[in-house]
Amino acid sequence: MDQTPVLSLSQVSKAFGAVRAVREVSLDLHPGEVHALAGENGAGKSTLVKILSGVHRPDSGSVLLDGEPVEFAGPADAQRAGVAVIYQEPTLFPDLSVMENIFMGRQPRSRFGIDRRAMRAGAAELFERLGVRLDPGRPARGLSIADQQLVEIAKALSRQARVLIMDEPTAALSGKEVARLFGVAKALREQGCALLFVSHRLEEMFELCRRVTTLRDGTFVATDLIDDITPDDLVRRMVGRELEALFPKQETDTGEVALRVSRLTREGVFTDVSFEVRRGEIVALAGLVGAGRSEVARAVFGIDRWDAGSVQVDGRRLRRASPTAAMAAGLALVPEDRRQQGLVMDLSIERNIGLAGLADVRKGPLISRPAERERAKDWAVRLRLKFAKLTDPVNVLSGGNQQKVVLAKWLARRPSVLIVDEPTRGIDVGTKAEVHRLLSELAGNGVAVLMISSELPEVLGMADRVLVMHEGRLAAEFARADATEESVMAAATGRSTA
Amino acid sequence: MRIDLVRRWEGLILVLLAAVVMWASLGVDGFANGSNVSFLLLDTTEIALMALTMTLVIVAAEIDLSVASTLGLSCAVLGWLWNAGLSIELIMPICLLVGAACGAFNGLLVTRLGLPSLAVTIGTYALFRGLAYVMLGDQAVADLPPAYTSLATASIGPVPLATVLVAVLAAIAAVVLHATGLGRSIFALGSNEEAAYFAGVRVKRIKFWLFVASGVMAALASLVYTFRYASARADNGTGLELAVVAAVLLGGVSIFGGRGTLPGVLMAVLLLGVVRNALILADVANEVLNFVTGLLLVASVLAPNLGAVWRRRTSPQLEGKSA
Amino acid sequence: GTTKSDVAQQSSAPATAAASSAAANPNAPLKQGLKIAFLPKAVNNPYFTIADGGGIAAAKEFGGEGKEVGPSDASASSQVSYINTLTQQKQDAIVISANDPNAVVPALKQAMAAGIKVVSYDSDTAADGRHIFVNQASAEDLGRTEVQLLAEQIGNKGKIAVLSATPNATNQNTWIDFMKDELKKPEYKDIELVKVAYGNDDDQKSFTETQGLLRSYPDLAGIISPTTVGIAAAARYLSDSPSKGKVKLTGLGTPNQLRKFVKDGTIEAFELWNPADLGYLASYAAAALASGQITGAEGEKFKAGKLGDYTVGAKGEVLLGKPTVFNKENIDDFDF
Amino acid sequence: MTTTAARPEEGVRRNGGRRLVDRVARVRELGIVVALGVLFGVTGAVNPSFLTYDSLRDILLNSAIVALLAVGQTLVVITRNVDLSVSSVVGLSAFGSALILADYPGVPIPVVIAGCVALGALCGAINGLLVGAAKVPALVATLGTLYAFRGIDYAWAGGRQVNAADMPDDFLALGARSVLGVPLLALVALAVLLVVGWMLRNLRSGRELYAIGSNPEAAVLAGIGVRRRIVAAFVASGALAGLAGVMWAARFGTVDATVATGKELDVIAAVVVGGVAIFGGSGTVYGAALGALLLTGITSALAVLRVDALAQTAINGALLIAAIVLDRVLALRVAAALRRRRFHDAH
Ligand SMILES: Nc1ncnc2c1ncn2[C@@H]1O[C@H](COP(=O)(O)OP(=O)(O)OP(=O)(O)O)[C@@H](O)[C@H]1O
Ligand SMILES: Nc1ncnc2c1ncn2[C@@H]1O[C@H](COP(=O)(O)OP(=O)(O)OP(=O)(O)O)[C@@H](O)[C@H]1O
Ligand SMILES: [Mg+2]
Ligand SMILES: [Mg+2]
Repeated sequence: MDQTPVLSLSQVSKAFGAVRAVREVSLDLHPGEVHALAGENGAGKSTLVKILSGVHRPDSGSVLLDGEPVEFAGPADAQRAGVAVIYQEPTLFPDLSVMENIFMGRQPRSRFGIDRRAMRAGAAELFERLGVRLDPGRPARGLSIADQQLVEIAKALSRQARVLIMDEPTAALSGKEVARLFGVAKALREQGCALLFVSHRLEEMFELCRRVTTLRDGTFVATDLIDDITPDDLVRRMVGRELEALFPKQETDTGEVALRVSRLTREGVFTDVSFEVRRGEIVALAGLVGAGRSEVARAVFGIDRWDAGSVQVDGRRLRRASPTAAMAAGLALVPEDRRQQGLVMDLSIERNIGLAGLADVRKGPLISRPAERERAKDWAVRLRLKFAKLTDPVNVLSGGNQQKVVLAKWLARRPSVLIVDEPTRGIDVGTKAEVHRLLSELAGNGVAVLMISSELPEVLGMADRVLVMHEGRLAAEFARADATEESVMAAATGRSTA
Repeated sequence: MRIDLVRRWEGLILVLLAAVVMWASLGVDGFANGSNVSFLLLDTTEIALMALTMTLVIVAAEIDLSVASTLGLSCAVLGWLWNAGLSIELIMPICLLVGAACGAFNGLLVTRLGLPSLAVTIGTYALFRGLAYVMLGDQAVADLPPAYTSLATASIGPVPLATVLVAVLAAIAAVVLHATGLGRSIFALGSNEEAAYFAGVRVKRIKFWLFVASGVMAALASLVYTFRYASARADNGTGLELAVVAAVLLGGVSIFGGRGTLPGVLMAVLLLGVVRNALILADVANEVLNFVTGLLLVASVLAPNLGAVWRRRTSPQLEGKSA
Repeated sequence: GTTKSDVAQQSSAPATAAASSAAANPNAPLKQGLKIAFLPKAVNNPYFTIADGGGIAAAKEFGGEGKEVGPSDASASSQVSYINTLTQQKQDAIVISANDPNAVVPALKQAMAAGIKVVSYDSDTAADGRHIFVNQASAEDLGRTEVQLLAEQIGNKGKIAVLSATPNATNQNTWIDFMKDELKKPEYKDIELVKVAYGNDDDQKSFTETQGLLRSYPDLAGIISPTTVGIAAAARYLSDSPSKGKVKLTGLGTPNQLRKFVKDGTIEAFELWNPADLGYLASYAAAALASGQITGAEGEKFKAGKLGDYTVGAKGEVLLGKPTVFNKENIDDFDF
Repeated sequence: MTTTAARPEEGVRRNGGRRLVDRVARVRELGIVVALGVLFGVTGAVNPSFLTYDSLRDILLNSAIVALLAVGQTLVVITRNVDLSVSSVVGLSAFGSALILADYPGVPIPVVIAGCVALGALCGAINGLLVGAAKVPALVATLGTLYAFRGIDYAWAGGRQVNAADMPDDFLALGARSVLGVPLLALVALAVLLVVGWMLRNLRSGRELYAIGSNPEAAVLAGIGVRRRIVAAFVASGALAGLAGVMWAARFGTVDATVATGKELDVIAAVVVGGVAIFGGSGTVYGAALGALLLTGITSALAVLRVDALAQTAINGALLIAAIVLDRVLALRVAAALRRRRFHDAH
């Protein structure tokens, strides 16, 4: 395959202030090929994506379209050139219908303006291809992260682009949707489309891609044919060192019940959910996207009101709908949507980390700044956060590093019951191992951990027990020994009940 | 980076203030003398008082357009009760309670029903003023106790007592906003309410009390106003809300919440007061005064932004919420 | 605590506040180069533009220097800012039409303490806030003559309404009180005052209020609008409504504003003093005060240029004279 | 449950869902229509003269100008901005048109109207550039121009008042004339309303305004010319304010520099009552226009019902709050309904 690449980068660099996000990186995207982009959090993957899509202009180096240098003045230019992008963070219009989100700016037209019928049909057809069941007419507000991601994918597909760039499209998806997406991606590849695929899930890269380019700290490491390397090679390229085992959960002695949820019901969302988590135990909550896992977590933590049932922490009943009460009882929740729920983007790293524990850094009525900084620094170092200054606003951090800030915020409180909702979404392999080690260490120290995850290997590797939800109800419970990919998936899709 | 920008902004206001004061002292007859300075300070009292709480409210990403009407209602209550023969020492706390009730009404509508405060307070802007008219009608209550009316205009040297009150309350508000957990929480919830809620910030409670504080402050301002002008009327303070909001925005508080400082706001209040006073002294026509106020407002936000626009021109990037 | 009755007792003692510090010297010449500032309710109000124009012209006549300053919103607090700056500027006299008779008093007292003479015109302040009030027409005259004008037009019978400015306007309310008093007379027993509406001296509000009046009282016979803004708006509304000529309209207005409606029959007659003369007289009164000819005590006399001699009445009032009635016959003789 | 098995019944449910959503969307405006019905019904029952032709004509005339402004304001509010300067633009345009007509009687009326619309558009362009290009928050920018434009107006007027008598009768007739019994001004407002309403719903550019207001950052990524659209929205709002200014002059005849002072809050109130989200992204011009009609209707009704003048402001405020509370309660109901529907519809 030595025809000219459709789109390529030649020796591009980009700096944000003092941060040199990308340094002299080159990349070729060929038609009919899926190219993978690998690297740790903050390695510069999304920055490259944004250069390709016209969001950023490179400080030096050039973007080549069909071998000719081009300058994209903005995303509109890149789109006109046939580049479609799925960004790392969903970029939907919450007030508009799903179909309008997909076709914004390119709505089908009839003589009397926008042809809504054609638009609905178009959206339905795209959803069909992706195996998504969504009403094209419903507003995008209230869609789960996964559904948002699926709409993003539909949006990119609808452009029928020559180049399709996907920045961690699968981070929020579970196996079923990923399989569908890959089916579609492969079909596009056959049609001669050039694809760029960013992911932290190695197995996905090996399944889909032909070539992989690795970045480390903003610099180019290598481009390899995927068949020539092993996953371990790839990790070594990304991280520059050997990694410990990914799922290091050791058996620990479990103590008494720390979190007891009984017959919890929130009308129309989940029904009759009962379970316990003991000290020292990691319990995973698995299920398909939209099964209601996040909602259970939200209700337990007091974000949403529940209609019936009760939540007890260390034997004491929690008040409804009060995160403050939950926190006082020793509960912590790392939410799934870090941008909306986890972080205050305009505030600095240290203030974000300090936000959930203001009481801990107080001197009398006043906040002690040194104490606040010390605490933030401590946790930033422990989680290997990649940052320039603690006073930088978190929105300049890469996605994975933002996730670490959320973790730091809650771990700094030293909770006795920790609920983590997709804790490793968008986190690179190295850090993922770190997070897993951390969770298991916490469990070892007697913290009760409830982990919601859509990544089956993570669920199976980490959990002492696996709870599976289906359509708002607990469908099954497996001990560690009985949990297999098949049994969990069967329960999650409602094919079997335990 | 953004933090620097904010600092630069306050620097800008400070430089501007210094420049205007210099110009006025040298070039405008009658500006730089004790009684004028005293009057100038006194004249900014009500706006400064209401701007203190307005700053907190706007940092929390809300707005209270009903402050001037709350002031009016409190004046009306004062006049009405005074006519009814109550003692002034009893009336004053009642007025503060009325202010608190007005604020609580706004706060309930905003927090319990989740209504946008802009809409709610446009409604209560009419409602409170209307209630003031119902209470006091066209009466002007002027026979207020001289002990209090003279207290309101009294001063220590060139510094009016009312300014001392402002200074004390400003210090308290600044400490609360910039050095306490409550202040941190206000910034956080103003910037991302959902994330703040997830972090255990009592979003609704804080907002509710901010509105109450705003109401109480408006009532306090009404006391100063009434005694200063020795006249309690239902239309007292009409139109002040825009002046208060203008001062807060000029002070560098982001209308989207989550950003701003109290010293900046106080400097802005002073800047607007000085400009107004100096221009009137210099016999500049009123229309020019309006024009200058508007220009100042736009220019103060525009100046730091122009730099950013220039930078953006040389490298297009994602344009987020602007400062 | 301090209650209303306490204050009433205290303040009854020092009643005679402002005036008569020095004795008047009726023969003192008018000083040259007097600085006289006119402070209307709001600048950009055409009525005050005319009145203050008259005052400034008078100042020129006697070798003084007049200027008009003021807020663009008719509020007491902004007027106070201006009074204070005028005090700083050491004007010789301030001529003011008060937005709030009481709120401006503390500031005016400070001005008087600084040696500045204060004349109120058009809308008075509390008596201790000024030396002289130049009254455009006695409230009693205005109130009563307007009822008489309307009564004649409607044949002493029917429902009438008043369209006033703001509910707080002192002068308006005094006039309305006199109208009500006049209506008690036996010859007006068939006239019923059904409503006092308020147009807030806002053109559109007055317009809507007129509509409202005609809707709620379809058998309305006449409207009195003792405000220039109100009468113009009401005339505009009536002139293209079916009630034109049937519902009689009178009140206070300027000839230029209402000429069209007098000619097309919407209005039979209305009245007003000459605002330019009002400013003119106030200007002379201020000069007389500043020159020591008068102090504001009852009975003092001064000369007001082309308007002739005036005498200070009770409570420091100087009366401009009787209002002029304008109708089809004489309206073309006036241009203001 | 496999996907294929679900498909037939799914279609039915989706239809049901769609109908619910549609109905809900219409209900937002329906609420105001109901409120209008109650207002007219009650007032008419107490005082039948409220429902006479003349009275209705007056209400239409009065609301025409506010409705026009509300339409322009909606365009801006949808993009998550706000235009506080409209009242000053109306003042400027009203005085400008009156002055030209009075001092230069030879200038044809259409030219004056076009000039005022252009003047308004210019003011709008200044706002738009400040907000769209220079990134000054709209509330700050337009609060600033609110003062600045009014300042220019005052300086221009210099205390002068233009009276009906000074203006040509042809012009004043525009404010009073009716076509087929409907006042001309109301027809103009209606035409503008329908055109803008159609554009917002059926043109890509219209939909892009909603997109911008719904998520400005995503709009940039979607390749929408955000800057251009925002400027356009402000220009449109300014131009409509310019038109409203001329209409004001024609309708009221007496014009000075203070025309329409403080009207901006009325306009925003109308927009909010009309169900336009103050944070952008949703709402229709029809709602806004109905909101304007409701608010003017309330004012007229209070006058007709012989409500004490002093109580009118308070009642106005209370009704305004009642309207937004009602709207909110309705929206909450809908949200709850959507929640319950979830497992039937999507998953
Ligand atoms: N707008 C910005 N301003 C300042 N720094 C930025 C900005 N965007 C990215 N960076 C910095 O550039 C570096 C690369 O970020 P990028 O988002 O490209 O990482 P990534 O490889 O996509 O990581 P992840 O896997 O976590 O998504 C990071 O250090 C990040 O902090
Ligand atoms: N059809 C729907 N209508 C309204 N809101 C919905 C709908 N589907 C999801 N949501 C909202 O989306 C949010 C997240 O729900 P989500 O589907 O993610 O649950 P989940 O089972 O945890 O799935 P995931 O595993 O992807 O986190 C919740 O706030 C929920 O109310
Ligand atoms: Mg990334
Ligand atoms: Mg979830």
